[in-house]
Amino acid sequence: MTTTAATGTELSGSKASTLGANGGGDEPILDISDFSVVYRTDRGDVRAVDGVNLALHAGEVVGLAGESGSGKSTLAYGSCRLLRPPALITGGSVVYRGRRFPSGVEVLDKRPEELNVLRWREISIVFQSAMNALNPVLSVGDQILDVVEAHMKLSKDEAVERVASLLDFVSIPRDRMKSYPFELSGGMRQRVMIAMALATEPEIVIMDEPTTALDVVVQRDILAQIVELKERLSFAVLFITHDLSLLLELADRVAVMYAGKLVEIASSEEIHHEPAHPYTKGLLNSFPSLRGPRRELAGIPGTPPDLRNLPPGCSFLPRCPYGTTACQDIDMSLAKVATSADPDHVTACPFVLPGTPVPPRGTRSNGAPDGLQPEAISAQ
Amino acid sequence: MKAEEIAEPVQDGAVAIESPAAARGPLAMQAISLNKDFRLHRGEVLSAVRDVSFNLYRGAVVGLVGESGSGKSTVAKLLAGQERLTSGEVHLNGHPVALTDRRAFRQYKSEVQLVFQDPFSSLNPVHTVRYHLERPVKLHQNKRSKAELDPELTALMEQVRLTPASQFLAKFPHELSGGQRQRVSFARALAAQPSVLLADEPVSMLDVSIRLEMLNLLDDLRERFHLALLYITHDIASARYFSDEVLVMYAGQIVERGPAEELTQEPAHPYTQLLVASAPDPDNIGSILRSGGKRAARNVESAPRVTGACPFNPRCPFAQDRCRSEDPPLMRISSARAAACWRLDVAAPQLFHQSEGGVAHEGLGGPLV
Amino acid sequence: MAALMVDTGVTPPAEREREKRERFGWWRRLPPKAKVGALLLGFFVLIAIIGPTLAPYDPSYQNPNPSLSLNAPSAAHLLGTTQNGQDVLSQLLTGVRMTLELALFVGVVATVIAVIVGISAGFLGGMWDEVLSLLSNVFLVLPALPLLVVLLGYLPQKGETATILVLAFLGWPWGARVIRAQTLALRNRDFVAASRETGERGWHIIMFEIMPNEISLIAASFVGVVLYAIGASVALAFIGLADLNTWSLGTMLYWAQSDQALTLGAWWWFVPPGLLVALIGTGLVLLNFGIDELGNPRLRSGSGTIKVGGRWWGQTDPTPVLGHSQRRPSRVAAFLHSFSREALTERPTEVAGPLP
Amino acid sequence: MRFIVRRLAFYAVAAWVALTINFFIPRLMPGNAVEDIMSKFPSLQPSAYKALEAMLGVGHPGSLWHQYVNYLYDVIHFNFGTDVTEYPAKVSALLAQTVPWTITLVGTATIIAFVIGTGLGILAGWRSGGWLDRVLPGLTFLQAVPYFFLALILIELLALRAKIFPLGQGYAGGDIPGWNWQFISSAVYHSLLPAFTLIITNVAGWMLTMRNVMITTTGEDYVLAAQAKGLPHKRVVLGYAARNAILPQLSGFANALGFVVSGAIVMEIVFSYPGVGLLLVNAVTSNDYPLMQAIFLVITFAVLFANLIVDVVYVLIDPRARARSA
Repeated sequence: MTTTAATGTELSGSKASTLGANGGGDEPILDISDFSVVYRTDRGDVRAVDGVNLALHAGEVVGLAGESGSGKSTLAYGSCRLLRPPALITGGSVVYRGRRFPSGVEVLDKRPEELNVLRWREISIVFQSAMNALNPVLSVGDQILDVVEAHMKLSKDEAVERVASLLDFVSIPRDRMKSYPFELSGGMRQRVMIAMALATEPEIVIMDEPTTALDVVVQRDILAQIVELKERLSFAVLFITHDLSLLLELADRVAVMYAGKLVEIASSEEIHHEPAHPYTKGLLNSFPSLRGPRRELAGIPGTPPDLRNLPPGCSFLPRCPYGTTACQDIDMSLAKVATSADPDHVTACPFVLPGTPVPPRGTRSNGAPDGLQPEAISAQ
Repeated sequence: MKAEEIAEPVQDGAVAIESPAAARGPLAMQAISLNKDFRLHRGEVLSAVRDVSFNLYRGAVVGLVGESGSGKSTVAKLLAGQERLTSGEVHLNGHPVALTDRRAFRQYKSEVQLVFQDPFSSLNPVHTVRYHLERPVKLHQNKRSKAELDPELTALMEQVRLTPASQFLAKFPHELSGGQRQRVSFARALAAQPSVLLADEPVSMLDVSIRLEMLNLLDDLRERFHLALLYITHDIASARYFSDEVLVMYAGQIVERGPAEELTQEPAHPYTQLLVASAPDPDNIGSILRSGGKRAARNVESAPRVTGACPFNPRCPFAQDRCRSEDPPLMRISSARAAACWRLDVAAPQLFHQSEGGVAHEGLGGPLV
Repeated sequence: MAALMVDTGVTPPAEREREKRERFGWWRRLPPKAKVGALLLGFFVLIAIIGPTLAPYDPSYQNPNPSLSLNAPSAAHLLGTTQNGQDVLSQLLTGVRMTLELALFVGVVATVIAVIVGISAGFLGGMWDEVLSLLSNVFLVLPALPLLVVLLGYLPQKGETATILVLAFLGWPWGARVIRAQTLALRNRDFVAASRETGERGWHIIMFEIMPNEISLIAASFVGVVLYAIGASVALAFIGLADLNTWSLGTMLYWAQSDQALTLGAWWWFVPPGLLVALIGTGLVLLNFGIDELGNPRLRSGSGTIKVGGRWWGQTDPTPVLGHSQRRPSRVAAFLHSFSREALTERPTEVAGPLP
Repeated sequence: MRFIVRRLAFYAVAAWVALTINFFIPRLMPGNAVEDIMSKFPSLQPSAYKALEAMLGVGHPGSLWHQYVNYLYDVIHFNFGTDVTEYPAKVSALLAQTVPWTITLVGTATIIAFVIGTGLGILAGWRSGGWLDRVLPGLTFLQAVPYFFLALILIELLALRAKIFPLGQGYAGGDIPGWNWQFISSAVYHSLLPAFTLIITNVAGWMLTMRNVMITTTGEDYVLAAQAKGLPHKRVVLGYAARNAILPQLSGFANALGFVVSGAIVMEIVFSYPGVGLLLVNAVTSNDYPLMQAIFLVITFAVLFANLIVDVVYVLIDPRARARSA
């Protein structure tokens, strides 16, 4: 395609309109179903992701929240088949339906060299630590150029021009193209990662805690930039973070993960006002707020379970303030929350309905489970 | 009205400002005009800490908030005696501290203990939990025999709620979760039976879900042992939750200080305002992030430090010529609050249109966002 | 040797296996390379200890009977005889002790110097570090063997002690360098600052906080020095710079070469000592790799692989999927695939997106 | 530039240390080296006694400091004195005859071994667990074989028995050294077996270290990122993994140069190769102290110079070192 001589190649803003035709359609752009990943170790399989169903629609921001070890990164990287041994995908399906693949591609069937067609061209990633994800001995311009040359048919000049305009896009001066990662500040490096992620105008961008390592002010700035770019280029975002409060501001929908399973999916408003799962409630209670009255908060006592050796029934039971013996028999499948305003609000906890107050703090001493508290349920 | 007219410069921050923490208990530690310069490779000097003064009181928490590189960890190391002061003084229980020899240092350590940020690196991987606790008990409580040690170790473990103690004492650090390790660090600090505890980002490396539990534990310990606690953090919301007084650091200086609630609800210094506006807020659904992300083009990359200017001026929306030529001192806003800014009258006008003590309650995010 | 490199990191062991594992825990946890190396070395150390008593003859005894000169291996002389009718096997059994003894002494002396220099440079820092690092770096770039040759060339008596001292004098810098680097890294770890918080003294921190974390590094540098000492002492003896009246593997090679053993076809005289040096060296190299692998399990052969669907998937392959047989196509198949309709539709055909 | 200056200063210090050691060795060693030489070489005129004393500094008038300064002055002017064995040949002339042989052979073989070893190491590390990786432990044997031992066996098999290669020497007996085809081809032919032995004993070491660095580098996030970017395989391996892994390998190369040269000395004895190694050993066996010391210095300076070149290459490859050196 030819471009105007004056501006060279530029990023498009028109994809939004092409998407408009099917943007509201029901078919998700990424459909993860029944997806499971284990890590094979000497001491048995670690079931890092267990039977997860998650759909991402075009132009949507889905937040994936959970503590470290909950499997959120494994889910995201696994769906691109970027996990390394001893990781093994034990089942499920990941179907990608993008602009160029309207009939859908099964990622798990792809041979190694076929995956390169999907990688970055369709799904790109912003890594957690830009310092580690950028090659220390290549200039940042060359690293973006690598992507452009691998996936797009452009002349050398056009490709370089595109890299420059990408840097413009994330407000980095063009002459920084020749800089090496160690010469940039943390915020700038993360912007370079974002520019690189957008270089081929992918339809999905996975963001793996892109701002966790940054100071709050810079973090805010970069998040705002991401949102702004998303509005212009309308890609879908899978945003992974342990910071639920951030997701509530940023995401359209939030999926909460615990011990390899999704325990709740709902719109941000719904998660914020009517969280259904005790774990989600606990997470929401883990953030002191700057606004509103100062209140006593408890967090979630205890530690996540050993993924090699999960308790029967609900894996959150040992830490759950509402748990009953009946929880040992549930299978943690997601079910609709009937009382919710969001028709797509699902949760893995069948016993707790939205609106249950969190029990007062102080009854528990340490991380060890205090035993079950059936009265919490009966109070409901 | 100029800022100086409404807010008088504070000559000696430690004395002239009433700390809200003073109500909790007697004065334990005074930091007086701490300065720390680091000599860089090419003969340049980095002023990591500049003229920092504050007091710690028994039973009270002072929160020290700042971004990475603001010098807040250096303050902790200076107070702990891990770094040498370039100038300034530290007073403990009214007496100036002089760490002249080994003995003086060890004696100081039984009064002042520092808890480190990273529980994965602050415990020696080759030693058991027992070793980590035994050493301070032996050195500071002079208990040597097993009969004396064991009850003490068990008591320590119970104080940080690692039970059954015998089971945890035999473990190596790699067998513990991050939260459990940090509990061991707390226990090790307590074993010296200190009166002052300096906690350098004690929860930032832990999972969100257990951070509050750890902060609550720290709070319990403060109450039980009547500790003077310095809580260093980059998270201003947790400082509000946890401390009596909050100090905000920027580029090695304290730019604002005041009672935690007042300071976070009505920040005076433009930097504090920026910090408060940037903190994630779940109540803020439909914030700038969701409404298309209108981004204020701010220069967030740190500009080179110019001496004799307000360090924040390159990023400040209120900066004037004076801010670029003269470094503002801490100026009193009310009896317990002070900020270092020439433009307070513009940055936080409502603070001065009210009678002293009365605090306006409309949010402040406006001018920056 | 390759057969021993069976991957242990993949199959989950049975319960009985686990019990055995606990009983011989430390040995089972060793990487296979370290096991082979340790076994090899153990064998030679045993020979060094009991070898001389097993020797059937006096290694120096020159049988005056000319028919016993350069005999091929036989029942009486299992490894044949030298030109002077000496028993090769007896010489070997004696020589292993001498060679290992010398290397051991060099290893101990050089490692002690390396530890002292490395830890003081890393821990004390400042001027100390500057001077000590400079010293070890200078000794590192000086070519050791020529200097050894010159030094020993001046010595009128080229005995064992002289060789040990000269070898140790030049053998410590490498170890000092890595120990210094490790000490520097450890010194900046919080646990060192934390023990200072506890009020520990400097020497206590060095001995009980830093040193225990460097055990594997110190072991590795000891093994490295021993390897260097064996190689250098054998080479020096081969040149003639040793006490040629004693029996070590090096002097055996010297006499075999100077009496033209190979040209005379007496392979039994020349090959065994060289082979033993190579085997001892192999043992040491394997042991060192084993130590490396203990510290960094990813270095184990095949540690980054997983077998799925009859194929090994490596670090850089896409994550395998159970039940899907995604065989890597041959080069030809990949070439043909690039012309298929599927491949053509998947090709990136678009250039940069349209202008807004 | 700062980096290069620092390194230059370091090599100057190293050279000075070598010179000083060289100066003090004859003074610290037991016995009178001059008497020793005089008694061994009856052909020496009594006038040579003074020259020897001057060179070795034994019994020389003047303070130690004075001798030291004179010694440094001589060395800087390439005046290594007179040789004893081939009296009155100049030591520097003998060095000029032998040094080119050694540098050509050892230099070429070392570089070839490094390149092949590093290349194989890249493959073994990238495909960790592949067949190349599995034969690796066997290669440690090659690394541990004494160089001269392997060389002698190869001479026996390939030169004496199979007669594929010449027995030794730098060139055929009848050739006259010069820039003509016959001589050059003869020299190359004679260097094949020594070079081959040097290469196979060194390749395994480079391969093993490169493999380990490569495995560590492959685990880095930027390599994963390169794969996620869907880059061609070749680009990921060479541009991202190997490009970074080569840096520690190069530092290792610099550190090992001294050892490589040491191995080459023994090699020259076995092959009767007309280089400095053979000259050194001959000097030692004939107690030719001045020559011994001069050779040690020459070898040391060659190693230091090679180190400097490796440093420059490192700076060219690593932008961080470049920034530090700016």
